[in-house]
Amino acid sequence: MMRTARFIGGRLLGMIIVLLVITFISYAIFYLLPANPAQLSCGRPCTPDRLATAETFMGYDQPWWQQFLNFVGGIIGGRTFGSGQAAIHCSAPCFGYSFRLNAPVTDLIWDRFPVTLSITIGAAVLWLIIGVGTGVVSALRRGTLLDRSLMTFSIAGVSAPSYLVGLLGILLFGFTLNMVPISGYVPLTESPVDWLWHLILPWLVLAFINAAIYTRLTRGQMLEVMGEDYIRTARAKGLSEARTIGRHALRNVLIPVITVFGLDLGGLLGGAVITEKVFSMQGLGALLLDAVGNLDLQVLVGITLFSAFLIILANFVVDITYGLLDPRIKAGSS
Amino acid sequence: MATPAGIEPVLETPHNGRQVQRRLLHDPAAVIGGALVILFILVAALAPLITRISGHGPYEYDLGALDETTAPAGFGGGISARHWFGVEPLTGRDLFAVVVYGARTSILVGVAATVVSVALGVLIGIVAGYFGGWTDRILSRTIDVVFGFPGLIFMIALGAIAPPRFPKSLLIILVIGFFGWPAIARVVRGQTLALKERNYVVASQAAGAGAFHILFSQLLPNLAATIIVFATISIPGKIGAEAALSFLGVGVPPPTPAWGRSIGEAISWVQTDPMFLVFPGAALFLATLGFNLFGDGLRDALDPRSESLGR
Amino acid sequence: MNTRVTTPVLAVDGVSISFTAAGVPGNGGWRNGGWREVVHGVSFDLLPGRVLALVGESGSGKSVTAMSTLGLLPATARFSGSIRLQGEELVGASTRRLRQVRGGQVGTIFQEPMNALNPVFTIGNQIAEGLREHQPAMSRQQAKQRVLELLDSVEVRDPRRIARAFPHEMSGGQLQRAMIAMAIGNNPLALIADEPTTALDVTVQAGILDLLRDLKDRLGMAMLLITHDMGVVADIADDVAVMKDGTIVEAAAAGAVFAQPQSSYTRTLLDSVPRLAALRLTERPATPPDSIPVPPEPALAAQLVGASVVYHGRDLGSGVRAVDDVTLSIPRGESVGLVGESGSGKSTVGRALAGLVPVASGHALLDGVDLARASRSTLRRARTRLGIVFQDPASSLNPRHTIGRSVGEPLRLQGRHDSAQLRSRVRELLEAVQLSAALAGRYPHELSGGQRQRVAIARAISTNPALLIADEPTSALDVSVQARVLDVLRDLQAGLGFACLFISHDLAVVGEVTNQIAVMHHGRIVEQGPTNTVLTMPQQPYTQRLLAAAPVPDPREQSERRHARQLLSR
Amino acid sequence: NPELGSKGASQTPQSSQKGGTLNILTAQTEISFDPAKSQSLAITSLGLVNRRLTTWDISPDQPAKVVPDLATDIGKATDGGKTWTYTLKDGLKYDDGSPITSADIKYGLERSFAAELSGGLGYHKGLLVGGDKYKGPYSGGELSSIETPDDKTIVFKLNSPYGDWPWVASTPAFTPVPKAKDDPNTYGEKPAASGPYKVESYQQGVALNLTRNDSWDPKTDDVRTAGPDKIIFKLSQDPTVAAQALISDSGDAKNSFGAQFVPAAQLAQAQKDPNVKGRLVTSQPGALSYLAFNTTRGALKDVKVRQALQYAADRQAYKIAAGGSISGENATTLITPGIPGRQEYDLYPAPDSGDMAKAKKLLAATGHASDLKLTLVTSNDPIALAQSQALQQGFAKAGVKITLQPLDSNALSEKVTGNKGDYDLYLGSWQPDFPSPNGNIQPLFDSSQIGNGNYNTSRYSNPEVDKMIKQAIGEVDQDKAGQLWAEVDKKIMEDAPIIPLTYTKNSFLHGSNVQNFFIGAFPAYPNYLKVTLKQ
Ligand SMILES: Nc1ncnc2c1ncn2[C@@H]1O[C@H](COP(=O)(O)OP(=O)(O)OP(=O)(O)O)[C@@H](O)[C@H]1O
Ligand SMILES: Nc1ncnc2c1ncn2[C@@H]1O[C@H](COP(=O)(O)OP(=O)(O)OP(=O)(O)O)[C@@H](O)[C@H]1O
Ligand SMILES: [Mg+2]
Ligand SMILES: [Mg+2]
Ligand code: NI
Repeated sequence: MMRTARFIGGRLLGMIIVLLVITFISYAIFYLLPANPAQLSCGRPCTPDRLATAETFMGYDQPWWQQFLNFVGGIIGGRTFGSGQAAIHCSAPCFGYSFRLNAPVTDLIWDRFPVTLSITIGAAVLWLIIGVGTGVVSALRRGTLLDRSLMTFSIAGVSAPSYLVGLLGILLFGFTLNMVPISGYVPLTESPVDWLWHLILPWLVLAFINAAIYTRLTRGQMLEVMGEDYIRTARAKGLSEARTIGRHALRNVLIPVITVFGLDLGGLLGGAVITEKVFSMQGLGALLLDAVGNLDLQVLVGITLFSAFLIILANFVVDITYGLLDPRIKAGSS
Repeated sequence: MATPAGIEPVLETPHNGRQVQRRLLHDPAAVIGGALVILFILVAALAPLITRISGHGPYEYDLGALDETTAPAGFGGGISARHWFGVEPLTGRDLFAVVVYGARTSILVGVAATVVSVALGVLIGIVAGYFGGWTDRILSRTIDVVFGFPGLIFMIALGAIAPPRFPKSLLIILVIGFFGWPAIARVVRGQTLALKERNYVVASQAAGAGAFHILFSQLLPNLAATIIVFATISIPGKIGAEAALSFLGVGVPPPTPAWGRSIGEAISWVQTDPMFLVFPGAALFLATLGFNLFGDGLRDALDPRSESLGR
Repeated sequence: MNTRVTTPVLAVDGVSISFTAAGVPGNGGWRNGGWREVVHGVSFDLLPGRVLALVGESGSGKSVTAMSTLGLLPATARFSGSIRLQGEELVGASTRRLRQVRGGQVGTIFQEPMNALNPVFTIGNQIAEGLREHQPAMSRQQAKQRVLELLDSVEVRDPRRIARAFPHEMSGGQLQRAMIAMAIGNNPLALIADEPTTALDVTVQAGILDLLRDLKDRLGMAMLLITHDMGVVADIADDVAVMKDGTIVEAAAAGAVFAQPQSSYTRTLLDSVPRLAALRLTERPATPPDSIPVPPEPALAAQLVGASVVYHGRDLGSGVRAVDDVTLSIPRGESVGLVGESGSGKSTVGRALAGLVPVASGHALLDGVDLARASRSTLRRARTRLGIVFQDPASSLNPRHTIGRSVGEPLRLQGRHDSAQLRSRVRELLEAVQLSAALAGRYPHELSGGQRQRVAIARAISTNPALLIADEPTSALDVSVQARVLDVLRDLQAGLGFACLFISHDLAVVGEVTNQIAVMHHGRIVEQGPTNTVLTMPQQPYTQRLLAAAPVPDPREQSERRHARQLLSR
Repeated sequence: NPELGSKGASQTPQSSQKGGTLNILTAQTEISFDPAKSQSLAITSLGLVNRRLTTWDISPDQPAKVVPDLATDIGKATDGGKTWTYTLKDGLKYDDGSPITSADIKYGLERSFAAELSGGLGYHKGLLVGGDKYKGPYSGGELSSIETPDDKTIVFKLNSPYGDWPWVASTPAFTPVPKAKDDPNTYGEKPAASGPYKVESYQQGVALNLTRNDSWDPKTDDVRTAGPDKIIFKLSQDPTVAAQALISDSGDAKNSFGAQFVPAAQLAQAQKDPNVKGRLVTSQPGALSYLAFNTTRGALKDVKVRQALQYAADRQAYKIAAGGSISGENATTLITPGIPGRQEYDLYPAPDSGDMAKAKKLLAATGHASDLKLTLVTSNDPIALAQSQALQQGFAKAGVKITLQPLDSNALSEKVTGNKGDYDLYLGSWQPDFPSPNGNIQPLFDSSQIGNGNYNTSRYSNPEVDKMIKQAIGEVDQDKAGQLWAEVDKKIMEDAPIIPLTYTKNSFLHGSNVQNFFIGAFPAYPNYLKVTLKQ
């Protein structure tokens, strides 16, 4: 227990350091963006005086390292822009304040996160089930027509760009068959049926593409595990095929699958940029694309940090889960 | 996202070229993949020649091929003897030429970015794995950091930062390449860790070999198979990444043809002129498919474990 | 074969096994032809209460024959012949019936228990699974109880803990015992044991063999024991079948085989086995144990003085003290043997002498150079006076380099030869280890294990070393091959006069090639002296136990040793 | 019930049609109703909620007029155009029932000076006496050049005469803001409504809902008809998806219109489909789209080069890239059609697809026969890219090599309005903030408008022109002013700092239940204030 606690502590510390480095690098890179947020919000016509005032108010007149420190400080203790009645307060954790959208980045992220979460989780469940299922079947029927069809299908899936599949999906199911809505998102709280209805197509598209990867991964693992001695042992014990595969093989196959799954999920939760664009859904990805287009520095850094956090968190969770699934991996000795 | 699915170490497999070739030729999928790869590479290399035969360059406007609403006139987006794949709406440029030249962009960026990734990844992975200790710790953390970055955002943002004089294609190659190296670095590091414990490495060390000799003479040749397979398997991903950037409007600047951009533009025209989507879309799909099939076959051919794993 | 009246439990009759040449599934039928027969019409009977040992060198078809009796051949295999269990034909039986047999009437123990147990389930869980599969009426609680009984009957120390442990938390011996417990859980009529002790230390091996013998007697099982160790055969077998290239070349009662081997192959096999001199256990040590003979300042090739080596794990902290305060001298031209069980620190001593691991305290001197204090260039120079031969022939040659390149590498690193000189030197070296010079252009995988090991020796002596460290140079080889490699080594040493540190866990091998010997246990040297003395009159209890546990290929002598060992452990 | 044709046919508003929920589909991700931060036109979103001192009367086929909104007239000028006085109408109330006073208008203007609330249209800031020093009400007290002698009267004191002040008084900042309700952080989402609608809810990036403001008295308002009961702005709508939905005209789309230009593909589709063509509304030629030469860079400093390049513009390909003839008409002047005082002329006559031979000849004369390599910065949207490429291939025929640098909108405006000026060409379009030649010319060509976020993107500086602009601005007599502006127009084009390409026509789609959807002569946007739904 002590060991595990120490391990988790160490990992958490490592995560914080990695996050700090990422914050710093993002800040440095985005600082180089040819954007002067003050100029963009100066209004028309703009005079040098007004520009300077706006810069001071937003804190862009300070040296870059000071700005960076302010940013990090904001995450810990919140920030206030300006003073007096007109002051804008951004409470901790403040991942910046978007003057363009008049909102703290934290609020923006929380507004948009449910959309991305809905898209990602739904799709992830689908692709995990489909991917692992077909992978196992394919491995067990190795060399048969079924195996080869599934493999062909999956390599097609790996090769197809998500937006192409998305577009074809919209064209077929949305326009031609008029079965599902072509775009938009309805919150679960508003109408669960509409929520589901709007998400089906994105789920299917995202699942189709990702399932392919899992099919291949599962199949490869399955073939390897089926060649292991302990499978022979299980058979020599007189266990049925179903039990040999379902219990002895699958458990070992799932270990690497879960790893990749966690990382994929972490990556996608930070914004399914292309899916959101294709289906016009206002998730984190869309917010991000919008921020890039408008050089909204604060939002960019905020989201970058948030996605980095999710990715790193996913890594961490995967490591922990790994230890739970595989008794050989002791916490701390990975 | 950690490593492309199914990449497993291909360690020290005794193989020779002829054997691999024979195995590849026996795998119908790999043969189809290889044929597609060769086809697209040829198309990319010979683009000027091909368009000379087809009669139109990718930059030539043919406003006469459009109707008054600026959509291509005639059947199937203007398919005719003059324009084999029809024309682009709004410009009347020959879609065949655009697709052919698009192959140049895709293949060039895909391959070059892979080279960047692989070079960086192998160098960092091998150094981290071999030297271990603090070098490894620092490099591994670096790998974590790059993994933690939402790559796409940065690819988009860096496009805006770079000075206009800096060639955009080079920038895209570097950026895609840069965000691709951690995956291979991890694999190479892992294998190096395993390889350096091998007795022949220890023997070389004991015979007085320096680090340089061991890295390049002992380890690298044994990593070659992994690296080749990894490279082949990551090319389609890189082609996809370039297309995705072009699709999002931050790829190589127009008018240089790029499949992703054509697809992005074609979305809007899908109801009026579906062929505008079909041709570039099919090209992108087939090129990616070709590299995937071939890479898969290559891995199987190089990996003896892919055989005789039955029950 | 035998005129006994008892009916065989398992009768194997005319079994032939082939594999598809290309290794692709044959039943799909998309590529036909190319079958390679590896077992040709093998027949034998297993009789109740008797052990049949199936011996032969690696690849002769022992394992596949055993697997075929339970229908566990891979899909790439083709089978013909007949297998009868108490008269009932199993070939062509339904899957259901086969499943009843597997683990029910016939238990199996596999080689390498680490791989044969599923890493993600506990031992108890895996044993219980087999029980409940065959005795559906058994409740979970009963199964748990039975698991503890079984573990107890295979004599593991703390059955409760072992039942809850995962495979990786156990030692090889414990795992092997767990495997046995699993195999006998349903009181099988026959037990098939495929090299049950190969990966284990002799002391552990002796315990397992005792256990198997005891179980056989208690349960009256018939047993098929596969092994390539004639000592093991001498220890436990009632009958012996010798296999070569997929056929049985000789089958008889054990005593007969050892006394009068009929086939020439069996004779070579027996002759190749190195033998230990008869063991004389003194009641009490005649001389004090610390009388390590300090040679009167002979010229030393290498020396460890009070050396300790510590391996640090990932978390900085304690670490493993693999070598603890070891003092060992290797005089010029002498060969010193280093023995001890797995993990006792033998290889680490070798590494310390080569400067491949730093000593944490004490000194490691190579040719008079203190490795810990030497500059990089002195170190390099000192290392050129050193050759190493590694345990595993497969991993000691770079698979991407030709034999010639590997052998010439140490010379090239010195940079003192031009390429023509290098080539002729490589030729000389290959000939010195009795290999054809034509092999220089080949790659390691194109060579046999024995050839590879000789190449490794050629490389090690290429720089005319003052010291050769041979770390288990033959442990992965068949006995007949081992004998040749040892011959080569002995001849070379006689010719070139280098000093040699010979590391092995096989006492008999060490006995054959060294004149000094040191015995290691838990990182320490517990006994040291002239080989003859130590091997025949060991002073330390540990050495005595080690010696007594080593089986010798002679049933009569072996039963004496067993007796002596049982006395010792009392 | 006559529908609007594609030419924006005339139709009198039918105020009798009340009720329903109108959807406005927009690509915008955010809408702020804070008047200090807004650049919104008087006839679009803000106009529904906030009234200003004056406003625009836009009706089909009539030039835009500035008309009183809260005030009783468009302003009385005294002191030669330096003092402007307004009186408020009677019975004006906010949505909470409290009265609108002249002090609220003053306060609303004052807060537009605060750094916290920057970003809006600020023509008044430089004109009002003391405006250049004033820091807003939160830290700078009051602005004395705005006087409110009583609750109904408000007086503005200007630095110099300004004939277009009534137009300035129609900008968003002239909206009343009650001091008691002012929380600068949230006012944009919860403004005090003076118009016929108030904000019900707002979800950034998703939607904004407006409902009726019952305190609004139609008798005080001549320009708003307030037809629908509810108006929903659907934000972040992809223009293509929105247009496709409007074309299909099913469900909600029947009660919707698109606030974005119809993309070229859907424009083509709509023109071909007789069922849709009737719901496609196209404006008169309006905004000027132009190619600006950075007159401070390399060969472009040479007026001869700029003049030569005028002939190399392929306007035909350019127009097709934006959707064909429906997208605009060839432009030759700086003052756009529909603006009083415009005089038609063409200094560089050439065929539709350019006169490449002449361009080549003139270029050769300047010594740049084939060595011109220029970068063109352009917006990274499909239409602008298509247009840039059209120009690029035309220039290539004249031997000029152009490299495109597509930038996202903010990066682009940063680049062209910033101080560095590191670009050669810029493809832009200009829609004046108010319909006066002043709005056409001064922001684009006055040397005070170079850099610092301003729009003299050709970085054109001619002291003579500056002087003429100043004179024209100060002229209160509209006819005389028009004359002066026409002269400035020609004078500038002689120096050829830009190539006027087209006067763009904007097309919009609406659903079949949407009525009174029209576009006036200025601006080239639909008038939201009079849209109704078929009941
Ligand atoms: N799955 C397989 N596919 C193809 N050939 C195989 C397979 N398994 C075994 N063989 C071949 O069958 C022959 C006999 O192998 P087997 O494993 O029975 O040898 P063995 O006598 O048990 O050797 P060892 O002592 O090394 O275990 C060998 O030539 C081997 O290469
Ligand atoms: N690189 C290493 N890192 C950590 N511990 C090690 C390392 N190498 C060996 N050890 C440990 O040091 C001890 C001695 O190992 P060593 O390899 O010297 O044993 P050995 O006597 O050669 O055994 P074997 O007969 O199995 O080869 C063992 O407990 C082993 O686990
Ligand atoms: Mg075997
Ligand atoms: Mg060892
Ligand atoms: Ni604890």
